[in-house]
Amino acid sequence: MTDRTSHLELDQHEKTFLDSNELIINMGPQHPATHGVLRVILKLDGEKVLGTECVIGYLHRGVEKIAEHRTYTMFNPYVDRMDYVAAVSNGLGYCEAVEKLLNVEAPPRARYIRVILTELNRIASHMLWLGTHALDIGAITPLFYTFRDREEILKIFEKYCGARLTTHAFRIGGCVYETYEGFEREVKKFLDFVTPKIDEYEELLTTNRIWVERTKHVGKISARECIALGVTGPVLRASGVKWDLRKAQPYAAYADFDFEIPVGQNGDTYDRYLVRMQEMRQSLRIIEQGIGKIPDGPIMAKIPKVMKPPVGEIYHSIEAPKGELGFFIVSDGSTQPYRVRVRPPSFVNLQALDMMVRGALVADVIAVIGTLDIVLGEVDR
Amino acid sequence: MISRLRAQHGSGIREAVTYLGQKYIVADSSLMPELLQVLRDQEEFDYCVDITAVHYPDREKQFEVIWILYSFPHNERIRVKASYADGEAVPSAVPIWPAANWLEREVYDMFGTRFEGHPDLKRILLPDGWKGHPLRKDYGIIQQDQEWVQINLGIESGQ
Amino acid sequence: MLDYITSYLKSDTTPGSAGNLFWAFVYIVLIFLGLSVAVIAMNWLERKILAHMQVRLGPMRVGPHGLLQPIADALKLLIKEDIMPAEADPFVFWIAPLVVVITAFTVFIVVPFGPTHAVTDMNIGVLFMLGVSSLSVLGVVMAGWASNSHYPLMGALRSSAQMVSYEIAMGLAVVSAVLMTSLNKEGTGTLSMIGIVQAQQAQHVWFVFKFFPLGLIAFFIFAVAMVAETNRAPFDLPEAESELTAGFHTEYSGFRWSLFFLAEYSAMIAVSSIAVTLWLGGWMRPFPNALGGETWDLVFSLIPGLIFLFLGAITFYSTSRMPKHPYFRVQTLGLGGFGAVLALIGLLLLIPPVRDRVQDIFWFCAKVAFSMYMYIWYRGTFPRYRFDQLMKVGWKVLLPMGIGVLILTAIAGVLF
Amino acid sequence: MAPVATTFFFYFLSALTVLSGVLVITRKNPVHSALALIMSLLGQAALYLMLYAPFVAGVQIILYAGGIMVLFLFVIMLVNIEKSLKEDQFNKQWLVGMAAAVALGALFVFVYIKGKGLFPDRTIQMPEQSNTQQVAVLLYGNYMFAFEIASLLLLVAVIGAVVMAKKRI
Repeated sequence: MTDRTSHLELDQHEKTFLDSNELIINMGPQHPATHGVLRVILKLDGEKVLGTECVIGYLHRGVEKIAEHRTYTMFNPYVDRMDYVAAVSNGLGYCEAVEKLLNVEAPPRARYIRVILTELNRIASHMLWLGTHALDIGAITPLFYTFRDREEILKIFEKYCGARLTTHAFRIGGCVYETYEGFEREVKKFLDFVTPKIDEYEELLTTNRIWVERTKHVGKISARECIALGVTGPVLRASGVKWDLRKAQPYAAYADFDFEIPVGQNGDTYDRYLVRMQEMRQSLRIIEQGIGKIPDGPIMAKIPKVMKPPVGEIYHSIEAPKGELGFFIVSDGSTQPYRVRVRPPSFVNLQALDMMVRGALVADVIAVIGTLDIVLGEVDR
Repeated sequence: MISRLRAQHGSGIREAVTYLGQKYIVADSSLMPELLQVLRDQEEFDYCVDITAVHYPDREKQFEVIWILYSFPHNERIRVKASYADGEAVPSAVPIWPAANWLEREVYDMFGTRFEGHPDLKRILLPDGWKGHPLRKDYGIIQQDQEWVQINLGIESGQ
Repeated sequence: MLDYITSYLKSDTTPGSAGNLFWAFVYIVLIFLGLSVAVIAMNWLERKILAHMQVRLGPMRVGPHGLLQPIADALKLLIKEDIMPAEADPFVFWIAPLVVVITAFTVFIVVPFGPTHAVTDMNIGVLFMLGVSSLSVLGVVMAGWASNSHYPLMGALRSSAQMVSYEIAMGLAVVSAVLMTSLNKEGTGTLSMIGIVQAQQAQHVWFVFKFFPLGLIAFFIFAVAMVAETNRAPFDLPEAESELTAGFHTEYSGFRWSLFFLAEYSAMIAVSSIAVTLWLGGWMRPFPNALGGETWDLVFSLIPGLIFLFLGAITFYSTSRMPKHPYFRVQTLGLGGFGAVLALIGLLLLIPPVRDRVQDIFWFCAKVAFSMYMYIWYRGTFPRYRFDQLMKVGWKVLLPMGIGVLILTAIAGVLF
Repeated sequence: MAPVATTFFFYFLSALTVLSGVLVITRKNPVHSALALIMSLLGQAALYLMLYAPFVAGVQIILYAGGIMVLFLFVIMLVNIEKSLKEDQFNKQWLVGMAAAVALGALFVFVYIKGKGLFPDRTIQMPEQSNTQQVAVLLYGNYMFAFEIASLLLLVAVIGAVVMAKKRI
């Protein structure tokens, strides 16, 4: 009996002496690497992560509530404020959803313009992701390179619709602006400009030993886990699922384009990086094709001045740079939507954070937050 | 597929319609966890895209909860709808799709529908102590929890 | 008194060895001033070079091409409010930056800028430098602990673990270089900094090329370890801003923070000068073997002056291209004055007596400057290591390599 | 090289060493104690320098002040300071402590009274070679065997540490 108790005491003594205590660290909402106002509560054992809890909602603006009190047209600019680094994609998703509800289709020229601008926006979004992700991991130079090159895309947007970030480029029924004089020439010039730049980023990082060590086998997630957690976009593709809404359920004019879906194998941070780099190249391909065969014709379908969609509901989703961006709209036949639900890719993808960082180190949490490519405006809406 | 489901669940499937090329099923609320389980296991809807709700204050069962599902093998989307009264518990889909976790929390946050069997049902976007569920139709657009704002932010009102 | 002062000029030892306190004091003041200027210049250069690597301009507003930016920053730091956290340990919080700065400056006592240009020549010179620079980790730990906050504490833990680990690999590399000094007829090696350079002079080789590639590997180990010792990218985990905001000096502000800044840069210069002394031939001019002889000696001794004249010419050229607008008058005058100063220094360096005394210092500083440039280059290119990877590199790569190089050097020394 | 103000420096450094030694045991905060210990060790290093043993001084700084004390601080920082502040500083073994102190004091007094007679009377030989080489010759020549035994002992300690740490995984 005495032996037993002394053993117990010894065990306890050892535990307090050798094991450091669990430490709870609060990362964010003001932290340089949480990309906005994400707050992550980390439970640590030394530097090892035992568990996380995300606290979100610091940027909640009630977008869905606002939608119920605005007409369909009035709500259009609001969607740009969700994923503000990929505003064009948001606009595309919303406009197409309402068009479907109205049962009209945008004319071919408008659809082509939409594809070109959306793909430019995808490149811009991936560039911003690359810069900030690399900065989190400690490489400061890519940030400046990507911001310099993203500027060229923003210039094209500015010339097209007057805004750089929250573009509001599309309207329900098509596009409101005709392409400007020299649009095609400038986009082509941009393609020639940016292709070597993407090679330049890859030169800096892809074979960089430290980059590889920091990203390989970090934040691994398998295809099964991705699907179970509803993770979409490049994260899903990096796990080996060849699924892209542009191919699976083509919208806009994507059915006319020839491009590949890059996939990874391991589902780690490095593969996600490679997938996104490849996606940028594929987007360049799409833009090149689109510029080559952009048809003539009207850019706006015939839609009523006062939009009153018939009673009914619609779910329409597009492949945003972050994943599946869905709009679920319920109409009660009035000028205002009865309910608008946004299915934000960042929100659902962020859910996987806890699974991906368990057992990793604090530095990996930063890498994984970066690789999930979340935008808090979209997470919180 | 619908006929298979009808055969299994009989009159529980009230409606199975295609509107604008999109399928949806209106099901009886009593069928709920089993129907979702069947959809995942037998019909291979392995991806839970979204869970949301719509508030119809005039109906007897005010809340229509909508599950949007997608099947990777069949490249097919389906919406499942069921109505619940205020205060009635909705069975949680977390055991079926882990993705439902945050989505259900958001529905709870915005509508106040409880999800039974959810591992950690609490507010997600609004602060924990907030009163009211903003996406209900009786919640005004500039309404806010004045008490919470005063206590936590120390200001009279944001509006 | 005057005799006491002038008597030293005829001797050919360091003031410390000659026991001449006056000149030792003069050297200390000169080194202190030179180091402060070097840190300020490094501040500007790093921002400028990094900016140009990243397709930006860097500081451009204060003075021509932002030349006065570091001075403006220093003034800003001096007049900034000095904040001490309420829960901090006041005494330790106060003394920590002092410890870091004092250790960073003390090591320069033994740095040989030339055969006689050092405050003193200790016969344990290298040991002294390693020992004193290892004390700076105490200041870091004290700063992190005294702040009484999570991030600084974690930063301090990381940096102390990192510095202690890399010191070992560093020491092994140093020992292999010291071993090379003993390869003369008498078999007497030395730890004295001046002695090490003289040994390279006597053996007609920079130690980095000795027993190729052994010297190169040892130099490589030291070059990696010295970056880790000074907490610079890619080993800047203690102050990784994306993880720990600013590491051990998160809670420091104003003047105290600037002391850490000063210490970091002078520590970088200090370890670079150890590397230069041990492997890159210290104050020796390049190509002592291939391009030997009186003529080449003369040519190389003219280079410092010519470089300064060249820099002055560039500055004058830029001055002539400044916009001719009244707004830019002050800037144009400043740039012109800077060019004039550079040209004057260049002319001064061409006078034979000055030339002979100063060219050693020039070559030494040029080599250190190259090493500092590498620091900036690393920072622009590399991502940051993770903590476990950092430890792995230290213990599983550098340490075995160091032991191997040491053993092989010893064998090679016996055989050849 | 003429020694400068030797007596003054000797007393100054000794006072520094002893005072910081006293601070080590009187400070309540363990971190302050550790810092005082570092001060004391540095004073000792300076005293070695005065004894013309620069190598030993350098090693003292590198190993004790730079290496071991950092690990000391490392461990102390992880300990809950507030708890240790409340604990009793001196434990109840004052009898043993007194005995030890008296014995040590008696030794000092004995040496002081007997004075020079205890040590062989000869002038200090200034070494021709540098100090480092002398240490090396002694360690790797005369006392080779003892040196190797010591290194073996350290190896055992290293293995012991590894075994203890390994248990956690």
